[in-house]
Amino acid sequence: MWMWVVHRTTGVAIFFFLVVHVLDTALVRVSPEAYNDVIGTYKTPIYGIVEAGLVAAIALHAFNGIRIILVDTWPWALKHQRALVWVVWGLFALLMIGFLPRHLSHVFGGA
Amino acid sequence: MSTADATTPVVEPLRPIRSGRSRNHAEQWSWLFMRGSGVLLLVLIFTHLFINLFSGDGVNQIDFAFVAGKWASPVWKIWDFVMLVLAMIHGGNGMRLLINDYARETWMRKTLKTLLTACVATIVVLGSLVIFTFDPCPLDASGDLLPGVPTFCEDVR
Amino acid sequence: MTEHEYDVVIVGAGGAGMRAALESSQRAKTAVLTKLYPTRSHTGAAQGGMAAALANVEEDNVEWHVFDTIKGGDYLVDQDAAQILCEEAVQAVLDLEKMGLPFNRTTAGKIDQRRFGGHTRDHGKAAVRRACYAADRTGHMILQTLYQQCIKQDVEFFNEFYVLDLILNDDPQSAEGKDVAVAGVIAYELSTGQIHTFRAKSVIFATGGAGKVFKTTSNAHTLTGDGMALALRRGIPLEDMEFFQFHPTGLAGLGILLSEAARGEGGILRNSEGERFMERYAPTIKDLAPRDVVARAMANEVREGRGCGPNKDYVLLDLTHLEPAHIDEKLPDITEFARTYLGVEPYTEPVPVFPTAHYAMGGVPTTNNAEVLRNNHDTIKGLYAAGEVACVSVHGSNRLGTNSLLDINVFGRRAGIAAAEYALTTEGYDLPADASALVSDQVEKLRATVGGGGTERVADIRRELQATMDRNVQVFRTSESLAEAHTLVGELQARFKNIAIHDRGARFNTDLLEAVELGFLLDLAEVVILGAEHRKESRGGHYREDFPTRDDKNFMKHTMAYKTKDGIRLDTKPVVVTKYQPMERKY
Amino acid sequence: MTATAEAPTKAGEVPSFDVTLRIQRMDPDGTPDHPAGEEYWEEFTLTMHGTDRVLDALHKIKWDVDGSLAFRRSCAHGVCGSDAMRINAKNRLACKTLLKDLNPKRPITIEPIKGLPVEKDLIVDMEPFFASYREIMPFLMTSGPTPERERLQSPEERARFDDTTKCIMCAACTTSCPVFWTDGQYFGPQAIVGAHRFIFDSRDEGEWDRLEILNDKAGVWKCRTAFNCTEACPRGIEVTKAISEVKKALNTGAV
Ligand SMILES: Cc1cc2nc3c(=O)[nH]c(=O)nc-3n(C[C@H](O)[C@H](O)[C@H](O)COP(=O)(O)OP(=O)(O)OC[C@H]3O[C@@H](n4cnc5c(N)ncnc54)[C@H](O)[C@@H]3O)c2cc1C
Ligand code: HEM
Ligand code: SF4
Ligand code: F3S
Ligand code: FES
Repeated sequence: MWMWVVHRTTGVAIFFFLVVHVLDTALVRVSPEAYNDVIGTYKTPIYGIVEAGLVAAIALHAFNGIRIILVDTWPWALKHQRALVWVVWGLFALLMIGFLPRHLSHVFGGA
Repeated sequence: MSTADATTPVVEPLRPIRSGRSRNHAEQWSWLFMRGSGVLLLVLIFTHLFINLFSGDGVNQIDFAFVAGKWASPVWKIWDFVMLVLAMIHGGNGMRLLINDYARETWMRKTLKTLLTACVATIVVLGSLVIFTFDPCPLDASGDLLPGVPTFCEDVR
Repeated sequence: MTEHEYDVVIVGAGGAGMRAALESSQRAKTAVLTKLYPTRSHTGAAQGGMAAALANVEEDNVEWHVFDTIKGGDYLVDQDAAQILCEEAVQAVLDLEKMGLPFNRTTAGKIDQRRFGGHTRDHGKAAVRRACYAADRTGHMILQTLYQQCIKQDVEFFNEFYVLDLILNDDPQSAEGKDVAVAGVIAYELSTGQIHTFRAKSVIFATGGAGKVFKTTSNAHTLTGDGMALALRRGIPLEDMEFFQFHPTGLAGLGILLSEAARGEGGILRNSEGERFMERYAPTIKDLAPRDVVARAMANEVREGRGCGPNKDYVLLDLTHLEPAHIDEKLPDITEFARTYLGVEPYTEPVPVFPTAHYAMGGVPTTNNAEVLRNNHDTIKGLYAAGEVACVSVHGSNRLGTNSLLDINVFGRRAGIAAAEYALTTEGYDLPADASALVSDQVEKLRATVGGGGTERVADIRRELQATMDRNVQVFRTSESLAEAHTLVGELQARFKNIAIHDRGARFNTDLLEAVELGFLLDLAEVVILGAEHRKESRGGHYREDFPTRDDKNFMKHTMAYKTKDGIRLDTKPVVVTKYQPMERKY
Repeated sequence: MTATAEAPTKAGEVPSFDVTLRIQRMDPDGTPDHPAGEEYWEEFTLTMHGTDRVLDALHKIKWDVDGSLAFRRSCAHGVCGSDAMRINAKNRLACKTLLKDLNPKRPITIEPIKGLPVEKDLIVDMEPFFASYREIMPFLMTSGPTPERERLQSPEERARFDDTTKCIMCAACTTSCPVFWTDGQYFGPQAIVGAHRFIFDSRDEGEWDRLEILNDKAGVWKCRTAFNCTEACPRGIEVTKAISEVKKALNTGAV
């Protein structure tokens, strides 16, 4: 049940982010400056953290999405779905451990 | 009484389907699509994120020139286009499921779904336009390159 | 008050009620009134199986089944009825299979069968595989299957309607030969507190058993003998109520049943010395002797100090020599009961068991077509009874395991057909203007006790009643114990007049209904005790320590109990003997 | 509330302890303190024994403290499906839940099952639940002449749907499903279990009628594999697995 809540919330979060993301990317059609201005704000620490959150959301949603697909199609996965929940969190943790330091160093170090 | 020996009358078979609800398999397609697009999106988005945020200089490298550089190649144009369309339909369909679940009154449902469709359509159209009409070397009114364009524009000129 | 009119009204939606409904609703306008949602009926608790001489796995025939039924009932069985039961058994099982019941199967794909207590080949030579089963939830599957068929046929149910009165056109104790007929029933709707009258040309009682007169019982909280008590109060006799079956293997202290199938599949009873004591009591079929024999043996072991546990008050059911896989396949539910409720793992530990009140052999007397008798000869026109509430009598003084699921199907079907066919031939009788007076009066009086002067609590009286019955009227009975019970029940009946309930509300007033049900239990307990006091012999489920042998000369007859203005009057009814003269009962 | 183990118990005597039940109540007729229809919590502290179940505690309240407490029950050993309720935020049968397994040191919360209209205290309106069951045509459908003897079925064919025949219609699954909570439209897991029992019965020929019904908007595709149903089922039925087998049958066109 909790994975369902997580999946739902992350799905909605990503959706709204995507809308905004397409809109801002659309600015490349307006002018490079406008785009760079907006993108510039992505590089501030606050946005850096939001961005990290986004990656986290996508990662969770994606891994759990895969878990759902497996559970729906593969009897073994259905039987071991509880274990798979931990695998999802494990993969997620691994990914974040790989990604976060690097990303945050970009965000806080580089800018 | 010999009534107990009477044979049991045959029961008329029922109408094959009692439920008066619609059934055009839409939900099945939606379900299958969510899974299919999910798998594709996994590949598309992770690569996208890897290239944009992880490889090279991470988030700091992103600027107009970076985008222009990527979209110089048709591979990335197609890539981003597919990703855009799939993600919007996947996400849009996901949002539709949510609306079905939570909006109980019909008018609410209708309104939200209209809004959602409009939103998804706009984003898909806008996004596709941007990708396919993208000009990596836009000029200002005077005919000069705008600031911030990638360096290769100089060569092109 | 709401008024309804039907051709047939069936009271009860257990196996008997729904089997009747399937027949009746095809022929006449039928309503099923039930105090529980149909799928909650206690038929669903039945585990072991349903007997029928299908001969799917070994040689068997109807005659052997008839003999076993009669002998099992210690010759108090009406033999013509037993003949019908066993002859129609095969079709009854096949009918259920065709309705979709998922019986366990043999490798050849046929309905599988297993051994059960008292069912033998060739008149007692050895145990025979006669019980058709679906794991250890045969009753559950019967109830589900019948309910599903009722859905298919759009049977009209009135769920959570408590029938609280039966209306006849005349006094059933009036002179023989006179026409007495049914007019309808009065019901109380739980969800609203409203009273409904149902005018009906035929009424079928299928309200199940009365196990709650005892404390330790395998029966549901809702098995309060409503149908029997209602009939009794309206002047209809009850037959053979002193015969109550105590099932040997109830979970010790709880009474939850572990099916005889556990022994059918090879389980063994042991005392504190680890001895397989049934070898002493029934050398031929040992643990698969009929229930009265095994229950008495167990109680005797405990009395003689060979009980187990800290209080030496139970014996052990040993399944540890069986393969866990076999247990899982054949007895999954009951082993889970042992785990859940006693924390015992049946694969490795024996399970504590002790006899538990299980089945009322007696009930409302009926003919073989389920018509209710108002004396030894006359039926009440339009009134039928089937299932545990009825006494046909196919079980005599002791019912064989798996014969009750059979009974509800065979006689449920007969009742449904007979009731509908009768309804089509008559106009019925109008309900009197004040038909519901008794019920509304009863309900209003009880409501008025809320916050009133009453000092007695329903639960206290019920607890005392059940404790008395367990102490004095259980497996062993004596004139002293029965006399004690008699006095106590009399006192409880007096105290019952002074009860107070808590809930004045109209909707879902279960407090009020528990009080009504206690009234039923008290009435029935009195009949049970009186019958037992009067029957100075031991036969089947009724064992008098002061009269330990069967006395065919004086007591080879049914007891008939009538409620009159001056209390209960006992009478007798001859037993129908066709082929089998009483013999000594040895296993 | 703290549990106080009572003075040394005699051998063989079941230890007793104090336990607090926190029950969500609602009286449709109203009480002096609570207007009709108001939902409120009431606490009861009782002395209970190690072998007692939640149902025993409810009975103790009803019989000795407050007779107006309303709940359904019948068999008292987990086979009739009357007494599914939300105990410590999980759907269970009161008669199958031992108090000692619930950590009696903390108050035990008891609420009616969610997603069906509450009628009084722990009693809910079961009609919508049974209506869904009726809608999936839960009865054997066959064609052709009826055989004289039984229809044959191998033990393997029988085993295919054994799990879903165990259902006692307690509604613990359906009322634990988050999709059912959001949307009364969903048939709910029990109806799918009920359909599964026939779809995979080798004797049945109505499987496509039922599958069509479940292919509907309110059908199996609403299931988001939340697994609450499987966790709630007191009969240990693998509900999500049954649902997934139905989905597979729809997707592959093979039963
Ligand atoms: C634990 C257990 C295991 C058993 N195992 C076996 C077995 O293996 N084999 C076998 O043959 N037999 C077995 N039996 C016996 C058998 O199951 C029962 O005798 C039989 O199921 C009774 O069925 P019924 O239809 O008469 O009553 P029930 O199934 O008890 O139904 C009674 C119905 O009457 C309704 N009702 C009652 N009072 C009222 C009222 N006042 N107003 C309206 N409705 C009312 C109830 O709602 C219910 O629907 C077992 C019994 C128990 C308790
Ligand atoms: C990265 C790869 C992705 C995968 C593997 C994936 C997978 C899935 C799957 C399998 C479902 C169906 C869940 C179900 O039926 O129970 C789903 C639902 C959903 N997805 Fe994705 N998805 C991905 C990306 C996205 C993106 C980019 C968005 C946003 C635009 C999104 C938004 C949603 C939403 C809103 C839902 C509905 C959730 C619900 O109904 O509970 N997903 N996803
Ligand atoms: S599937 Fe399980 S939880 Fe659901 S109704 Fe059936 S028995 Fe209850
Ligand atoms: S809880 Fe609900 S979402 Fe599916 S797995 Fe069970 S039906
Ligand atoms: S009372 Fe029957 S399931 Fe709990």
